[in-house]
Amino acid sequence: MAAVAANYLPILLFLAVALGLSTAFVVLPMIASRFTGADRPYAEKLTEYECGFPAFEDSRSQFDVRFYLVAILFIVFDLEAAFLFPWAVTLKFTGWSGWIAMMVFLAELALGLAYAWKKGALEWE
Amino acid sequence: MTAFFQSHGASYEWAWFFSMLIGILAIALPLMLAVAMIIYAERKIWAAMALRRGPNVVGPFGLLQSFADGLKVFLKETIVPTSANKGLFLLAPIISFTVALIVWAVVPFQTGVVLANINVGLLYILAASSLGVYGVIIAGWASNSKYPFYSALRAAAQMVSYEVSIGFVLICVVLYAGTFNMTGIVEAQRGNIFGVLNGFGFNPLLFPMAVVFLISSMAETFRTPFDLTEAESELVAGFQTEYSSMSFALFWLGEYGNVILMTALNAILFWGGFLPPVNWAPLYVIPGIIWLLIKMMLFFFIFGWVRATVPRYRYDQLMRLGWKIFLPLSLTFVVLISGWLMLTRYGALPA
Amino acid sequence: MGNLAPILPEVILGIAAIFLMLFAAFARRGSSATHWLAVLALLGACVALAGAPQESGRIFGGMFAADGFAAFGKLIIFLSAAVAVIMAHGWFDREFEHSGEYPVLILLSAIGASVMVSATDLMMLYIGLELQSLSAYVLASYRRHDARSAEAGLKYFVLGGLASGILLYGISLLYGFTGATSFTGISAAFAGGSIGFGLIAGLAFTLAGIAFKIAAVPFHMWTPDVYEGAPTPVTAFFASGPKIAAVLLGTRVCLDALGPATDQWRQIVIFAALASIVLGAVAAYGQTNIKRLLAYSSINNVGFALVGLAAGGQGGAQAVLFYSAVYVVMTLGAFLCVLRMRDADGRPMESLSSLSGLSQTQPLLALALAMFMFSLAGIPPLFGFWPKLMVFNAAVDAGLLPLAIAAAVLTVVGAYYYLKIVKIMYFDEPTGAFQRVREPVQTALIVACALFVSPLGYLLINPIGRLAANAASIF
Amino acid sequence: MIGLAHYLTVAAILFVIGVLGIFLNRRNVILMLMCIELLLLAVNINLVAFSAYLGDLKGQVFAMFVLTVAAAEAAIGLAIMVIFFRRRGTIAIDAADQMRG
Amino acid sequence: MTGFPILSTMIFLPLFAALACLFVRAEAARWIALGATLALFVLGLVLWAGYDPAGAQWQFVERVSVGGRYLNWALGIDGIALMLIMLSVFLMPICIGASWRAIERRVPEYMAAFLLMEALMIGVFAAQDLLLFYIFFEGGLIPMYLIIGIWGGVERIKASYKFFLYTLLGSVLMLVAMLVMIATSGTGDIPTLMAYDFAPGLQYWLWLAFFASFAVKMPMWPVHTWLPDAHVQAPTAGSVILAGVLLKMGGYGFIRFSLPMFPEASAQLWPLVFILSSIAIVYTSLVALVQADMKKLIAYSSVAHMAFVTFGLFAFNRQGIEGALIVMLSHGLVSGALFLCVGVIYDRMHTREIAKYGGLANNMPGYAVLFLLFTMAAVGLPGTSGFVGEFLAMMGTYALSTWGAIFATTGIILGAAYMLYLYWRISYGEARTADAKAMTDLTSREWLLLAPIAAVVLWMGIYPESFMAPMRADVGRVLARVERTAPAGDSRPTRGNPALATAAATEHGGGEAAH
Repeated sequence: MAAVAANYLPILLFLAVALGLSTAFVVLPMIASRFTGADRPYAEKLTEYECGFPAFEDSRSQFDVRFYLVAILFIVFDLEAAFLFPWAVTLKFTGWSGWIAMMVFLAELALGLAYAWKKGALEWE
Repeated sequence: MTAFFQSHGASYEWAWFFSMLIGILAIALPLMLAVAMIIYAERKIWAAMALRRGPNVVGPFGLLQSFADGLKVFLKETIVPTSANKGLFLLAPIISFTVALIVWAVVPFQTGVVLANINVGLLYILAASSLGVYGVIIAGWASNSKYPFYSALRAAAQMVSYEVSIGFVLICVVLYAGTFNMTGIVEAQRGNIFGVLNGFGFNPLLFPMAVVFLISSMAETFRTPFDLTEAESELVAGFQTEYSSMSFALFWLGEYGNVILMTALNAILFWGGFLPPVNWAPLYVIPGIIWLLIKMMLFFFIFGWVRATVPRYRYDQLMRLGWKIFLPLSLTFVVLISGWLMLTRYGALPA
Repeated sequence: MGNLAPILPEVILGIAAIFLMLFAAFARRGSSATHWLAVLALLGACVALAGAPQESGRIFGGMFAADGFAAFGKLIIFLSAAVAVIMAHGWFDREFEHSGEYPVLILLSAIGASVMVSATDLMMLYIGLELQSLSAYVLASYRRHDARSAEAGLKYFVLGGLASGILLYGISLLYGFTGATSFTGISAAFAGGSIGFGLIAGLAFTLAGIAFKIAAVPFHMWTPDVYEGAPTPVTAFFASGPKIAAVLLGTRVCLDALGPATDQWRQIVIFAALASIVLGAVAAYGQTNIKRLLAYSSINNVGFALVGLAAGGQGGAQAVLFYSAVYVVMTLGAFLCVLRMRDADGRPMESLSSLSGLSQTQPLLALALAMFMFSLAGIPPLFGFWPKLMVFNAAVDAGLLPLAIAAAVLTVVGAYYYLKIVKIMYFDEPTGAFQRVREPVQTALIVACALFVSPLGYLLINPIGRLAANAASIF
Repeated sequence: MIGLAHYLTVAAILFVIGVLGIFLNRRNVILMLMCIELLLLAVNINLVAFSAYLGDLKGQVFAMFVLTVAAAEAAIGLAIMVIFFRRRGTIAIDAADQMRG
Repeated sequence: MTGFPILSTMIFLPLFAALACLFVRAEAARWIALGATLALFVLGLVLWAGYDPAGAQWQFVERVSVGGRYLNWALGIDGIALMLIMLSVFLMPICIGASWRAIERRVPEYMAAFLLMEALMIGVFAAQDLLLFYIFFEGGLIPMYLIIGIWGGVERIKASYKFFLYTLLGSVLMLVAMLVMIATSGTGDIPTLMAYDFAPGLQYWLWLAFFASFAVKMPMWPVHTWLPDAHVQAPTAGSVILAGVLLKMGGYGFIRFSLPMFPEASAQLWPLVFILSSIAIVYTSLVALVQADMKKLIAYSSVAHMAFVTFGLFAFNRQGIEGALIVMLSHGLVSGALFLCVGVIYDRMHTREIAKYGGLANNMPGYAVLFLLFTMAAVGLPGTSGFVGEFLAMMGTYALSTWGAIFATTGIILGAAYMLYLYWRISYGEARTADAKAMTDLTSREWLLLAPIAAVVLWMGIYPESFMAPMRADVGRVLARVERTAPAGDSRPTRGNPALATAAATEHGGGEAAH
């Protein structure tokens, strides 16, 4: 367990460094602008952008249900990959039965796709 | 390098720590530099294609243009809209950039030259790069403004749509390579075609996948023709609309960092990575990292070329391409490739 | 590849489900055909059940057992699924424009349920349970244009998700502390050592999760809302097939995997049983919606089945099986009658008051419904009495006399609201006639169910009893 | 060093947070979906930790299944939520009050 | 006996008739019901004729296995069951006749319910299997519930619920007890169980469980409250069946189960029975005295009469038990007849309030005569059936408990009071309302209904032996069973010659003097 985890330590370190770097990039200019005098906020400047007139409506109002549909489709299809990955590397051990089993699975997946296609779930318009 | 520090009296832990730190900086800093340079390069490419001259004022041939832009951005005021969720608003660019950086931890530049040689490197890349969508979504949400919000939604939908087919493409690669380890994948390409050509991309079974991957990687990085998220005519500047100063630049950095990563992945997964294109001893004289850089530049040129020439897709076309063409295609190829491998590599037909 | 004969029924259903899904999507107006094809597939699966090897029948490394116990459960599940499909035929045509997916979802849910009763491994258990539940969530919210259906789906989903979370947590603890996921392995671990806190917690969480699925108190709160909101044929299905699957699953888990820990789970089961009986009876008093009332009735009935489970052993299992079989017929019969409740425009009615004076407007329908009600209440000479008796008998045999007495006395409490329905139909003056419909198949089903619960049912004691005994012989 | 007990504790805490989230949150269905995911996450931590501790692969395979099913569940949950939203125009839990008794 | 399954026939015939009724019109249903019940009466006569009082204990035995070791279609009768079956089949055509015109609504269902009722009643008395008995016993609830609920009076719904739930509550305890018995003895065969010796500790609980059921059914104080409601609300024929037959099931249960199967417990618990019976007799008689509703009055009188049955049964001697049995038969006839009498005038005036009637002897002489006869039978006048039973039961009671006898006697006195008071208010004096005055005498149909009962009541009063004969052997068997535990009585009648007795008393200590 420890041996495997050791390989990931550099990544952890990298994450720390990257986080530090990017935080610095965000914070430093804020400090710098205090000194340069560039920091001059006023109410109009701090309103959200709306093509020149005051903003109206809730900006997080209802949005298209198709985005949900895409999310749902993604969850379903991407998760199949979770099964395919281990299968892909162990193909030589599982042999034909493993291959056939996965093909059955993929066939079901494909039929599901065909169904979704026919039902218009893949149409954007 | 650990040994070097140890010889100077550091304990193993500290020696390891310093060497790693150096390694990380050796990736991160050149990366930022590279971003600056490729922005310049890209502008030059576009200019050339449009028969313009491109940046040519700051420094010789305008070489320092990007640095001037960077400095200017750095000194600008950071505007946080009053209606925004302040914490999330500032967090979004951090996430974006951090994610773009950490993915590089497993990218091999040469045999053995990799920060973390983990056994599931490819999965790590897949996982870490998907996190990038959080930066976009959070930016769009936290801005509390219409255009960023719509842009974020589009970005998320687009990203996940293409991730599906990318997943299947990667499975094809893994099937062939038999490993998730990035170095292993590169090594598996050595002499893959009749012992001569290095690269899965030369394999007719995998070439279509290479093309799918190339196109998908453009979509993943919101590059033209898939830059629906920041379609100026519709969404102003997309999810970055409310951003300014370095927060804005961080998205930019992150985005180009991702572009570079994608070029690297294209090279590594399909075109032999740090291997020379032909499995011929003299070519190995040139260090692997050079080969990799050459391939990355080539791909970057393709990226730029496409951006300069291809018009933007409509959103429905984009979705159709992802779901109705790439997904079935990659699924088919998973079947074909695994079947082919079963027949040729892992034994004859079942008794 | 191994021998696939033991899962032949599931394979048949799976292929049928996929085929019908595509058929429903691509055929132009094949709603009726999909229904009948689904019924055909379910009957085919029943036939395949007979062909399946009856010896141990374990495949997938012992994770799946096609034994007599499973076959018994599957027969109930498949038949109730078939009835649920037949019921919906016509109902959705009137109610809802596209019903092609309905039989597909029922088939999938039936597969899940049948995997549940065959599971001899926690992993298989979970897969079956989820396959069944996921289809069920969709079924519950199948009428997309109906706010109550959507709400039912949402509630079912959230609480079902919570339930599977709890179940899984228990499973993970069981796995961690026994090192096994197979029932035999867990049983061996329980038998082997002292039963520590971790195991007890795992056992409790697992049973809680299963209790959720069978809607036993205190994990019943979703039932009334879901039963009321879901489309009526779906409710009928929920109350029959999947519920029985969950009960049998619970039986197998308790008797097989947790057999050596009987003392630990018995208290839990006894509590759940009595609480279900009481709550199912008491909470039903004020109900005005018949589906809601039947929901409480199902809670009440599950309580009685759990009394049999609490008894444990072969006798207990046999009682549970017998109870399940009869309960399903009674419930389906009741729902078939409920489906007949339509106003002049053919729209479904659900309020109890709309049954007023049914005995004068549609005497035979009223008679059938009255029989189902008396039978559910367990009043002899209707057949519903016998399974209750079996359950009490199992409890008595197991030395749980106080439990048997308590359960028996509580039947009286439950009888009250069953009588209420009879009272409304027979004693009250008619308010308005139902629309008469011509649905020969469904009428035949009602008649068949009514004959089953009539005293003629007693002739089936031996056949069903033999099947149940054979099924219970695995414990 | 981090041992089995630590993993179990973390999982238990996550689990409790998830359960409490489902019961206490009255505002938003999405939060409930997330709480359910949290439950499954806690379970997965448990399974993987036990798997590593026991040196037995079954736990990880199980975690894999849990993951997949969780995804399917999330998909269905989202779909149902959308239906609900279209009927009621809100996803507040308190809006789910058509049926009482 | 021949192989002809006469008992099964008697159960299935009314069932088929009931089914047939459901599918025909009102008039046809009436005739079907009448035909079926008469046919059953004939079958009953055949049964009685074929019964050999000196023969085996169980006759006409049939046995088919239905539910493994739990349930058998086992039928067979002894003398006691025979007489009760006779009572049922005798009353049934009369009930149908009584409902001929009184019931206008939903006649087919009504007739079907009655026929179903009859089948179940015969089943109860003929069942030789514990669970089969229970099924028949409980099954009776459904038709009665419907009869009260559909064709009953204003308060019918409450009454029907009360009837159903009270009775059910009592019975489920009995059910569990039955399961324990089966589990202990390994059989549900009643004849076998009647000879089986349960452990005394177990007997105690089993006895109580059975008692719970039978006491409600009987009904005994304080669980009798359903009865007045049910009687008042039920249609006339329903009341007749309820009082005539259903109440007898409790007594039948005591003599079939409690006494022979749990002799030790019976011996232990008889004081409980006696106390409850004493209270019942006095209390319900007093309540009956103040009733303004005729049916309610008769209902309370039923409770009181049933107390005689329990007194007699738990007296542990021949007189007591025989008396109890005769009371059961007699009360079945008499109370049924009384309800019919009430029905006769109810059909004319549509009220049961005593205060509305009066002076019926003037305009309805025939009715007054018959009513008087039945009143006298209820009071227990010698020469009527009531006398024989009550006298024997009291004798038996006295042998066991003086106090019990005292209360029983009080009951007789009070009974006379309320019955005669009732008769006086209804038949004598002047009619209180014009309607009452205008009422016409019995029609020929009503004569046809009441005359047979009157005949049997007199027959039983004058020559009870024809009813006692079939039961005598069975009473003997019950006595043999309880003999070993029979409690010693507190009343010790001495043989003549008081002088000797005094000497004996002084010799054996002054215990008796203390009394």
